[in-house]
Amino acid sequence: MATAVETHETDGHGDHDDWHHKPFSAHHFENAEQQFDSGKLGMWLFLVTEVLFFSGLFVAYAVYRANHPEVFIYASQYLDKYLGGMNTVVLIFSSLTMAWGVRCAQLGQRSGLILMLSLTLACAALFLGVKTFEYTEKAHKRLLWAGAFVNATDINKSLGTTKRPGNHVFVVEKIPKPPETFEERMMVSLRAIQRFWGVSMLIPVLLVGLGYRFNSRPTRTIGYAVLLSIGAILVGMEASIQIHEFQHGGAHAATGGHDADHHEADHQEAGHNGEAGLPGAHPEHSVVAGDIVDPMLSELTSDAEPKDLKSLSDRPRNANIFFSIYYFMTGLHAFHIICGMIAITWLLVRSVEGHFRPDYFGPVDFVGLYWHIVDLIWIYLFPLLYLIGN
Amino acid sequence: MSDSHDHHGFAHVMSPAVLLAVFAALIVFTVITVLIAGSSLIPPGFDIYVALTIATIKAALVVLFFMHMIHDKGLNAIMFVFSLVFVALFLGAAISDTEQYQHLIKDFGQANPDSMAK
Amino acid sequence: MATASLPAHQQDHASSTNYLNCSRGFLSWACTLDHKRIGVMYLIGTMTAMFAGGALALILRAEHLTPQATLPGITHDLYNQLFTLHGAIMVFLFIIPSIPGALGNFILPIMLGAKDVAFPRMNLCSFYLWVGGLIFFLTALLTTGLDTGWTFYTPYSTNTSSTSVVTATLGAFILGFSSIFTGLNFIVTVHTMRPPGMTWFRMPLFLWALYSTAIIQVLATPVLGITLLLLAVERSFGLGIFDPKLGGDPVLYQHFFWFYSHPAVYIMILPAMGIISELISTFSRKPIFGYRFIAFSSMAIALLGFLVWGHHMFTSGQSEMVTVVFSVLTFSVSIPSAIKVFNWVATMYKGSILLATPMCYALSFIFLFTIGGLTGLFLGALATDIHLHDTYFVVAHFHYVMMGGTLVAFIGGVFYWWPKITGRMYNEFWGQVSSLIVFLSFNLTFFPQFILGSRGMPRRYFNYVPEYQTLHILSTIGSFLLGFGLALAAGVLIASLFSGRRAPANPWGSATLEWQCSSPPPLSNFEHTPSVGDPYDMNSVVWDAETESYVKQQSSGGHSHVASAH
Amino acid sequence: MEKTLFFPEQVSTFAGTVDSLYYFIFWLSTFFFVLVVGLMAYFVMKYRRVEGQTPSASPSHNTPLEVFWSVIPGFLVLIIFGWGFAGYMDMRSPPAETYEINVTASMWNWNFKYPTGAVDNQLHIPVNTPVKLVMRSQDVIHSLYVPAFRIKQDVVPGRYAGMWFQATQTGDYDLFCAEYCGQKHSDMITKVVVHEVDASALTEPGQQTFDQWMEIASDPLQGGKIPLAQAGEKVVNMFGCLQCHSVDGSQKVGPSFKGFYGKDVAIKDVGNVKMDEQYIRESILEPNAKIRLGFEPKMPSFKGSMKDEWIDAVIAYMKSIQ
Repeated sequence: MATAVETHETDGHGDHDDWHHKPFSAHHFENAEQQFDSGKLGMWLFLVTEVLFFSGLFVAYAVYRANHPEVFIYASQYLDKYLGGMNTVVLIFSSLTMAWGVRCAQLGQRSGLILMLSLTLACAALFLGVKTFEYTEKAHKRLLWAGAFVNATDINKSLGTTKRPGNHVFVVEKIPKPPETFEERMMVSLRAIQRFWGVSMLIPVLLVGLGYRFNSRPTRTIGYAVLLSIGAILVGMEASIQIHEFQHGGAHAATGGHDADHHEADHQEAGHNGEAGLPGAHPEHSVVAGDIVDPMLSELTSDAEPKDLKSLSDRPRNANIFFSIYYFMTGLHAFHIICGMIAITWLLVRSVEGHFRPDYFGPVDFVGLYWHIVDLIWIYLFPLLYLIGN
Repeated sequence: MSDSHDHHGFAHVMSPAVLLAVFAALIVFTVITVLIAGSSLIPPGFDIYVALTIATIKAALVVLFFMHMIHDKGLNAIMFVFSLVFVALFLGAAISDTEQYQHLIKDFGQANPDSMAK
Repeated sequence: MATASLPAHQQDHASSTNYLNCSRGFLSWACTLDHKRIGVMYLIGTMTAMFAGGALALILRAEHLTPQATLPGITHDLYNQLFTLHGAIMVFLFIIPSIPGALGNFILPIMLGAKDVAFPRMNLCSFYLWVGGLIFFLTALLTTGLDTGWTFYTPYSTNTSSTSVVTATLGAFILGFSSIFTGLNFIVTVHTMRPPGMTWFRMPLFLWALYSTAIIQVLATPVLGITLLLLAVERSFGLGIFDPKLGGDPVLYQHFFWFYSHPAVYIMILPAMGIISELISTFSRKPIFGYRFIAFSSMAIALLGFLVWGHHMFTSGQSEMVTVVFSVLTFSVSIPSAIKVFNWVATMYKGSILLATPMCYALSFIFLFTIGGLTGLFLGALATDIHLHDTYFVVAHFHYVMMGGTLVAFIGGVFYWWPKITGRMYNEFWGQVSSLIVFLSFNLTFFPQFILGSRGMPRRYFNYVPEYQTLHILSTIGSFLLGFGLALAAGVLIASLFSGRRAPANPWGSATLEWQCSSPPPLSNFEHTPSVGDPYDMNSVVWDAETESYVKQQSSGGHSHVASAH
Repeated sequence: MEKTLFFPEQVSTFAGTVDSLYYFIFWLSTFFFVLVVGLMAYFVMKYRRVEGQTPSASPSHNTPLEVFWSVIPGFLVLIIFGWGFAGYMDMRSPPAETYEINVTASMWNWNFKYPTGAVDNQLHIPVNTPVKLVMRSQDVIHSLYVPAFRIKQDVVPGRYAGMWFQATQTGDYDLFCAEYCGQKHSDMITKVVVHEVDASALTEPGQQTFDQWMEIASDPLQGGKIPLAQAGEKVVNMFGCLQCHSVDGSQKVGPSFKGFYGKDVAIKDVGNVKMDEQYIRESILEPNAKIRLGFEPKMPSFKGSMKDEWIDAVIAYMKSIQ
């Protein structure tokens, strides 16, 4: 071998020793910058795959909207643009905290990073909480995807098994109505989940205690971090419940105002959760109890102001395609939020442990990029789904 | 090599002022887009274009500042923009095709109203 | 990192340790982060999948000996499941992962002069996703089978089929992510891990091909993911996007599906073309002719491949205007492919051609791929495609491209890099015999299918009209010979593990970097930093009788990396 | 035109265009194939490696040459495209006056309905007359393919599909389903029968003109001139019932017609039901209303296409093959 080569090798070893004594440095990279650049390029490429992954849904949306604009104008009025707008603000705020968190990580501000990540996590939980109430309300009104109006037994079968009988039999039959107290049950389960989360706080508390008892710093820090994550999620959840109750409690005052009209039926129900269980006690159910053929029709029979409700003859063919697209797009987006929450929790644990330093903050940056792309998708979903028609 | 030992030598740090300004702009655009949706300011049929334009401005702000693209390596930006080109291709072909054969589906639906779900 | 933490310089004195014997035990393989071991696991996995898919193909061919049911027990249903699984296994489990996953993983970092791919954990994850996809497919196979064809066309797949569509769909979904991870890793590795001196235009053409492939994998595969997810949800809950009875559009499904699956054809063929560029150059002892044209044609194919998916839908009810546009775009892809073929042939001009086994496979490739490519012209032209679409002509065409092209190149590549991977030389004579049998029997199998197709024999037929029988019999005879030829090739390779002589570092005289490390390579790939030079400068390697190997010549200016690094 | 090595006989006006384009591409491809493989073989022989002899230098690239062989194929494929485009537009542009036939594809049967109300599971068309098919599918995607006509069109459920052609010679030709459609895809084969229009041109006994065939097909009962059971057998054949039902007691996709009438059988979710006139009529019009145990609900409805008196004939036929 030529001497030039060996000289170079010696140089290389110098770097290596320096480089490989640092924590979190991977052996096959030459230095921190190469590791960071590789990670960043990898993350951007992953975002590219995310964009193309979602593109399928945007194409489906565009194709159906271009060909059936009336479906979108008709069906989107069942979405609450103020709830959607609020969720948009929540996500944008979480983007800000995430971007700020990256800044903190770059500057080595440990407590700032922890605060920012906790805020981001809380916003994510708040977003999902609001989404849960939106879904609940729609499920209650049976504003569902197209196939949900196929023979109900067919749906049940398909839920339980991958097999389906021959051809669809498109006889719209009696769909078993969700229990009258559906929403109440939802609230009960949400509270139960909250309690569960609350109780699960004992585990990190225990970890912290053990950490002090046995003077184990990692145990202590992990405990604190998990405690923080659970706390942040709890705060977000509680906020969404408060928003829901505020919206439904306070709407009676706002008569004839903004979009309260198509919520009318729901307000009443929320206001009288106790009696709503009785068939006949509610105008919506008095007519259609048991055998709703067309869920969107149910609104017609309520005492909501008819001027904003379309009659059956106005209802475009295949209007439920809109809800198919709505559930799939927002559902997949929500799944990405959940993945992001897991990643942020992981970051919280590591930042409490103090892993991130000005020369090693890649993971915060990469999760941040992911979180922003999730925000970005919502920025498009919001006007496309909630703000249609004039 | 030597750069990497400087503080944050391989990535730009966003200043709080920029972050807050971008956040404020995003909120303002969100409020605008909600307020003008459904208003009579926009001629019918144009609402989607207005909404998408605002969304694109918001998206650009997020990508450029929150995602640091404005200070990032050109390669990363190229990769990302490249993906949008392919989305456009996919979208364009699918829409232009389905629009052209749509009459066959509509005619069929009118002639055979029972064949499809309501 | 545990298995790979030994710094390179500590191994200088231990050249007998290599990536194969540096650690032992099942876990040292199952948890390895070493790209070479992952490549070997991929090699074993994809080869197994190939023989499984091939066995199904032989049953299908035997069934066609007579126009009606031939084999006892093979019914309409079973036949439909067999051809579906043959297609699905060959596409998703073999052809797409084979060259990038097995040879790409093993060769790419070494050829580039890197220690590993950029994300070794993701690389291992990619392999396990492949295994996961395999398990889903096996589940589908062992439960109710799958009878939709590998394309899962709606509404048959969503409403009517009573087979394990969702299981298989999820399997393909998972395999999609396996493919994305490999592609993502390769792009980042090529961009950020090139050592000093390895400029873009010093990259061997196999790397250009893998890089182009990776672009398709990253851009197209997510669309397959969302399509299959939509399909699974459509089937399970009745989403209505693709189901005409709920207001959906089955033609839209075909757009979604082919937006991925046409570029996927180039995921299959581009790496194969990369292998051929290496083989032709090495065994002609000539720099590749028109390096830049070949490199750019790989990129061109990768990008143009996205513009032509509609040519799978000329008869599907796609609108006339879009059909015409896709037809004209389709022809654009033929140009870069033609450039490659011409350049390969020109490389051989005035060369010093050695008909070693890999070269025999490479020449077969040129022969078969030329037929495969040229028959694409019949299918790109609208008037003829209307007649030929969904007939055996199409079957013959894509087997010429994918099997005559990709599979033959893959085997050629395995023979070529076998000494590097295993450290053993195979038996040259029997290797050549296998290539001859594969070449002849391949043509016997698939050439008659062109005639069957243009005479009107539709594909995916269990029973057929008796006038087609003679050609079917020829094809079936060919297929069994082909199976024998491939088994012989596998036998030659496996036998070398037990009786092959020890391989030198550079048995072929190639100038690319992977031949500068020992065979098999050490754990960290290079005991000495390789000297990066022109990858096709054959004059820089000379035969060294003492080591019975080619060695890098000292005075040929090969150390230019030092100059270019500063 | 007789059958050739590559093609079935040419029976439509499109066939000539398709075949000549095919042969153009074929000879062009052959030229390039021989060029590439010939040069390859020549180089292999001429430049075989001789040990110890280094190859003489040769250019590593030649840009004009490479541009040349990139551009020439470009022009050639444009010619191919233009030719194919012209042929395709012919196939997609039916003349103003066509004879229109409605086609319904279902698993695994073709059903052709003529303007006179006649129905058949074979496609009968007049020679030298432009014919337009308006096609629909009842279940999955099928594809109507007549190799002798060189035409093919997918039939997608939920929409109309159209195609036209003009047959140039009489005879029986294969009609295939070319898009995979499930279990018996390969049995979804029927015939196109091209009839003479002019009675004086009939050459062989037993041949019918299109009108003669139509007269019989429009009225399988032949005005009551033949026994009802015999008419029923005709109806059963017309509608392709035997694709899924046997008349010899063997089980196909659906129950056999033999030994069927008047028996009690178990019905899914209902119990035992007697197989009487009422049941048969219902099964033809609303096939999924009562599904026999052990069978899948796969039968398409014949409401609107099978006339009432034809159903009576089918029932009479079933009674006759007890």
